[in-house]
Amino acid sequence: MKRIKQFPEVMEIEAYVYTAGPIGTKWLEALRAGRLTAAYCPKCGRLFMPPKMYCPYDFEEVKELREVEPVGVVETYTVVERDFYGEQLKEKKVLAFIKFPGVEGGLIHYVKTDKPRIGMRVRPRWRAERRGLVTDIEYFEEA
Amino acid sequence: MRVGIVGVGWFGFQPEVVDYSFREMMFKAAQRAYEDAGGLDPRSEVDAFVSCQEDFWEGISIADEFAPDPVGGAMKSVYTVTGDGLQCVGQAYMMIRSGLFDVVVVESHGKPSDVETLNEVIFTATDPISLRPLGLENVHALAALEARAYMSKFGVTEEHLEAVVEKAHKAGVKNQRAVYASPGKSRSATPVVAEPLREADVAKFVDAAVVVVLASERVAKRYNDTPVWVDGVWWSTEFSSLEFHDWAFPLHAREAADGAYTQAKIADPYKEVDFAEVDNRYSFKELQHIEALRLAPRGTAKDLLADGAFCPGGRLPVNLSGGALAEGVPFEVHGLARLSYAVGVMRGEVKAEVDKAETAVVHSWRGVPTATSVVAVLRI
Amino acid sequence: MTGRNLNFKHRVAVVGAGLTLFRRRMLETPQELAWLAAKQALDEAGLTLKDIDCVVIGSAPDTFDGVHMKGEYLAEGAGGIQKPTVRVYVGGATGVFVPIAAWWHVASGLCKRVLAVAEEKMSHSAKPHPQYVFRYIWDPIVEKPLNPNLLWIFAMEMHRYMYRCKVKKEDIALVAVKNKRNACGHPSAQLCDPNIKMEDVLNSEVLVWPVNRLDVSPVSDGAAAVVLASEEEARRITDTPVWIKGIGWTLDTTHWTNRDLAYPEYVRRAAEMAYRMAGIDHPRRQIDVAEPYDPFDYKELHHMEGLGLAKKCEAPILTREGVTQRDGDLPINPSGGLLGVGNPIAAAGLMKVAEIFWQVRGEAGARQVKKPVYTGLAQAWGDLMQAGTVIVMGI
Amino acid sequence: MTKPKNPRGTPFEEVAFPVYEMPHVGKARYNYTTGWALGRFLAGLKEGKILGTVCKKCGRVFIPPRMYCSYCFREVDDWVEASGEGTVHTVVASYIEATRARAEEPKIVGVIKLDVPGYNFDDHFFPGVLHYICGASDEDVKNMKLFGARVRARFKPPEQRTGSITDIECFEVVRP
Repeated sequence: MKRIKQFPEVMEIEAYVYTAGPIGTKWLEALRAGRLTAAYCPKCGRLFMPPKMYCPYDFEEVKELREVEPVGVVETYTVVERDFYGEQLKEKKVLAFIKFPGVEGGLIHYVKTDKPRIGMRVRPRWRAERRGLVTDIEYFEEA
Repeated sequence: MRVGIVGVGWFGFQPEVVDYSFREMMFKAAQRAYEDAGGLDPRSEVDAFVSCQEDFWEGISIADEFAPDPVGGAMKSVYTVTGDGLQCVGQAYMMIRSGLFDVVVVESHGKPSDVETLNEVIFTATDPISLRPLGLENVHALAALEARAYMSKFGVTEEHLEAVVEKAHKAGVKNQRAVYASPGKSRSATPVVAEPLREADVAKFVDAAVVVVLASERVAKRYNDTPVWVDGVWWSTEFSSLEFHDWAFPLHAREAADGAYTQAKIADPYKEVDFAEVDNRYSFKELQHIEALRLAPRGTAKDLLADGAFCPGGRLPVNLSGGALAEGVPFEVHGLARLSYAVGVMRGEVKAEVDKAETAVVHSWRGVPTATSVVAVLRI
Repeated sequence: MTGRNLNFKHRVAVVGAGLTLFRRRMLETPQELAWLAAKQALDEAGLTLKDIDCVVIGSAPDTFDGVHMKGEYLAEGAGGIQKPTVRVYVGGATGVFVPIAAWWHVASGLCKRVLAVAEEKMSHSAKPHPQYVFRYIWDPIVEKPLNPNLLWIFAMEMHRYMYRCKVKKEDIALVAVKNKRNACGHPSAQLCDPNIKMEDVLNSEVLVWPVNRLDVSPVSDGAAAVVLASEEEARRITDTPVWIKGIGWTLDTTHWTNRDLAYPEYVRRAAEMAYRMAGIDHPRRQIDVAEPYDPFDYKELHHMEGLGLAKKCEAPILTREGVTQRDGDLPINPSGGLLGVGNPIAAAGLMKVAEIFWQVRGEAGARQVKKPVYTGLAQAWGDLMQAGTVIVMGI
Repeated sequence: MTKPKNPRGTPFEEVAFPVYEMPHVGKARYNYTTGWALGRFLAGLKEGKILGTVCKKCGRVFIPPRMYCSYCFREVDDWVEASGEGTVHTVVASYIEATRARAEEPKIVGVIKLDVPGYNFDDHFFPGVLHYICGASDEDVKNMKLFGARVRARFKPPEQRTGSITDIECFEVVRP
């Protein structure tokens, strides 16, 4: 019996335009200005990053960002050698979760280093041209 | 009111099911499940149907449109849960316990082989503002971050991962569904994907469909002489953003397990559970989940595993099926795959090396970038 | 059916509701929209997140927000972290399904206080247009290659209904007029128009004949939330709980090109299930106010007939006679519905449930219907002319 | 008091602040397995045939075909071939594209209830497909003349067919 077994298709649109919310937008604007900030919850007093207009811990409204010293600590990392489909990457990449002292949460970002290790202190390497994205930080490097 | 599993059916568990569409796979799994439930007629004897699926897995928007017909649910009460199949079992459990429903069918299907851009699709589940712009080439890297955090905190080494991989492939040989089982596979011979994970640490994907029939205690015996009782099922989402979750320990699995144990009145799982089927889509996850399910104190699963406690024939066999490492990950079917295997062992249909198979715990995790687990306690 | 036991151990009540604004584009992230609604519902019930045992989320396709596994993503804003959280889904019918699923969370005895949240952010899928996303709801093999627009299927159903029931576009446009006027009493409304006339609808851009632009609800961002509680808890929380009396839902066959579209059989079956549970045998007499789903104006008529609130082909007549106005004998969509308040898919359905909650409590203010309300109904529709979800609430 | 009290949200018209714009082209590609039923259906279209399946228990004919009867929950028994002619069940005139852009010319689309020799169908359940209707104008849609019109499938030339529903160019009105 003859059959057409496969039928290729896509589920895509041209582009998504994601907004960051009232607090997130300010956070992105601060990144564009080369500053790292975290949201401040007036109820529990916690600072947290990435910020939202509510505190994920006690559900209160957040209206304020506070500047954070841009020196973080690598809490965990991985050296990515292959892509998802098994192809070797042109260049190994170090992906890390970076915490900032006194701040809940942190950032998942790339670190440029040959010797990644847990506890390593890192600081952002800012791009010269910034657009208000988390990638305005090109990568983190040893502090 | 107790809730019993009275029928189980599966289809696929092949890297690529070429001849049947996902709807036809659903139909075949449903046929087998209804036959298993004493020839139950879905058109007249089922009160509701629950399907576990996600749109981007299907490549169809509002994919629940396609749920009713293949399982016999057209013009009946059918709905979709965007979660792991075990979450659907949790919904069915609640529905039956409410008293409004007597027979509820749970379905899940996954056809990863139809998705050409799996990495991009999975990556679309991450936060659009804080993570998406980084454009990860390999979403497994997120699991690798968890692996490193866990391993460094609890002194787990790559040898321990090797032991998990070896156990899974050895156990999988006896599981007819475990297409990826290859005993003698050497973990260290496989390439590094994202340190510390090697290719052998990461489960592959597989096409499959599983259908499970659940019934209230009142009617269960009509369909099956030996229902397997769901005595507890609970789930938990730890966080939406990975940044806030515990990188070193799956608290979601712990919370889900504690909820399920409370319902099932299990005080000491290590003593009271006879065997377990847990998520091991990454080798280190098996160790984590054993601990989260309180089958070993934190940080000790690696040692107990080395002593053979969790091996087939051991003190508390974990993943007699080989788990996802041997069977593959069929998207949201994963939890039902774990459950259906456990049911087979408990009914004695699957010959497995286990002393006693009266109480089992099954667990599933939804994979990166989620922090959601479901745990069910089964008794026969 | 194997016989239903209708004597529940646990009665379930709605004790609080919250809404965001409904607007074309909003700055808040989907999580934040969910939070705005959830927080308001909690505040109204006088509860905090710590009081909540379980969370049920509803959201229609992931392709709008552009987030895969949207339930996982929304959990945080919906108050669902470190808790059992589940996202349920029946396309457009999701909004009314969220409290249905939340009902058994409570009725099972496993959760005492449940937060039910629905959210949709259609503006994320901005390029080329949110409507484009609906291309992916069609059968990928036998329909999508024809490059369909979502409106086709509605237009086909509407036209078939007009043909079978001999209804004119003028009669149908009256629904849009009523709902857009009603919306002026709704603080969240996106499309209130106190002066709109039937001619405005008929003269608006023809999109897919017989559908004009003003026959259709808008593209919206928004969220809604309700808090459900067990009887014991509900009485502790409020003096005026609104009880969930009946739930029902049905999903018809996927293959919509194989059946007549003139009558929504799936809504009739869903209503039957809910009515049986609520002990309703004469809906036209026993339902005081209803919020049937109105993404298109004809859909309100269609659904009234499916719900047994009008006989087949009778709904346009009732509308013309003013029976469905806020001061009429059977007020329909006093909120302003999707046509007036807006249509952030799942959130719009839950908005209807919130409206019935406020109507029953007498808190709808400017929108309060004239007749006393003891029992109300909300209904949503979804998928390929397939899904009907019905909830009956009352004192 | 009118509930909801003070509903919130921050509407905007133009993007005048940082957003993340993610191109989504090529990000979600699929290769659907057509399966037993639709696989043969598509192969049939390539040969200029419209195939369906039939359940002998209830007598229903399924076009587009499936391997199971949705109503009896059993495998279908046999294949049938539609004649290629049918009746317009419902029809509309589309002035917009899938992208919401204005179409250059109105497209007439509808559901066609297909004839299958040896079977009769009522309006409640019938073999039917969604497709373009040609040889008619939007005026014919507006005055409802097309309801019940007889149409016939116009296939593309064999060499242009690919095994897709678009192997049928449209259904042509043969008798209004």
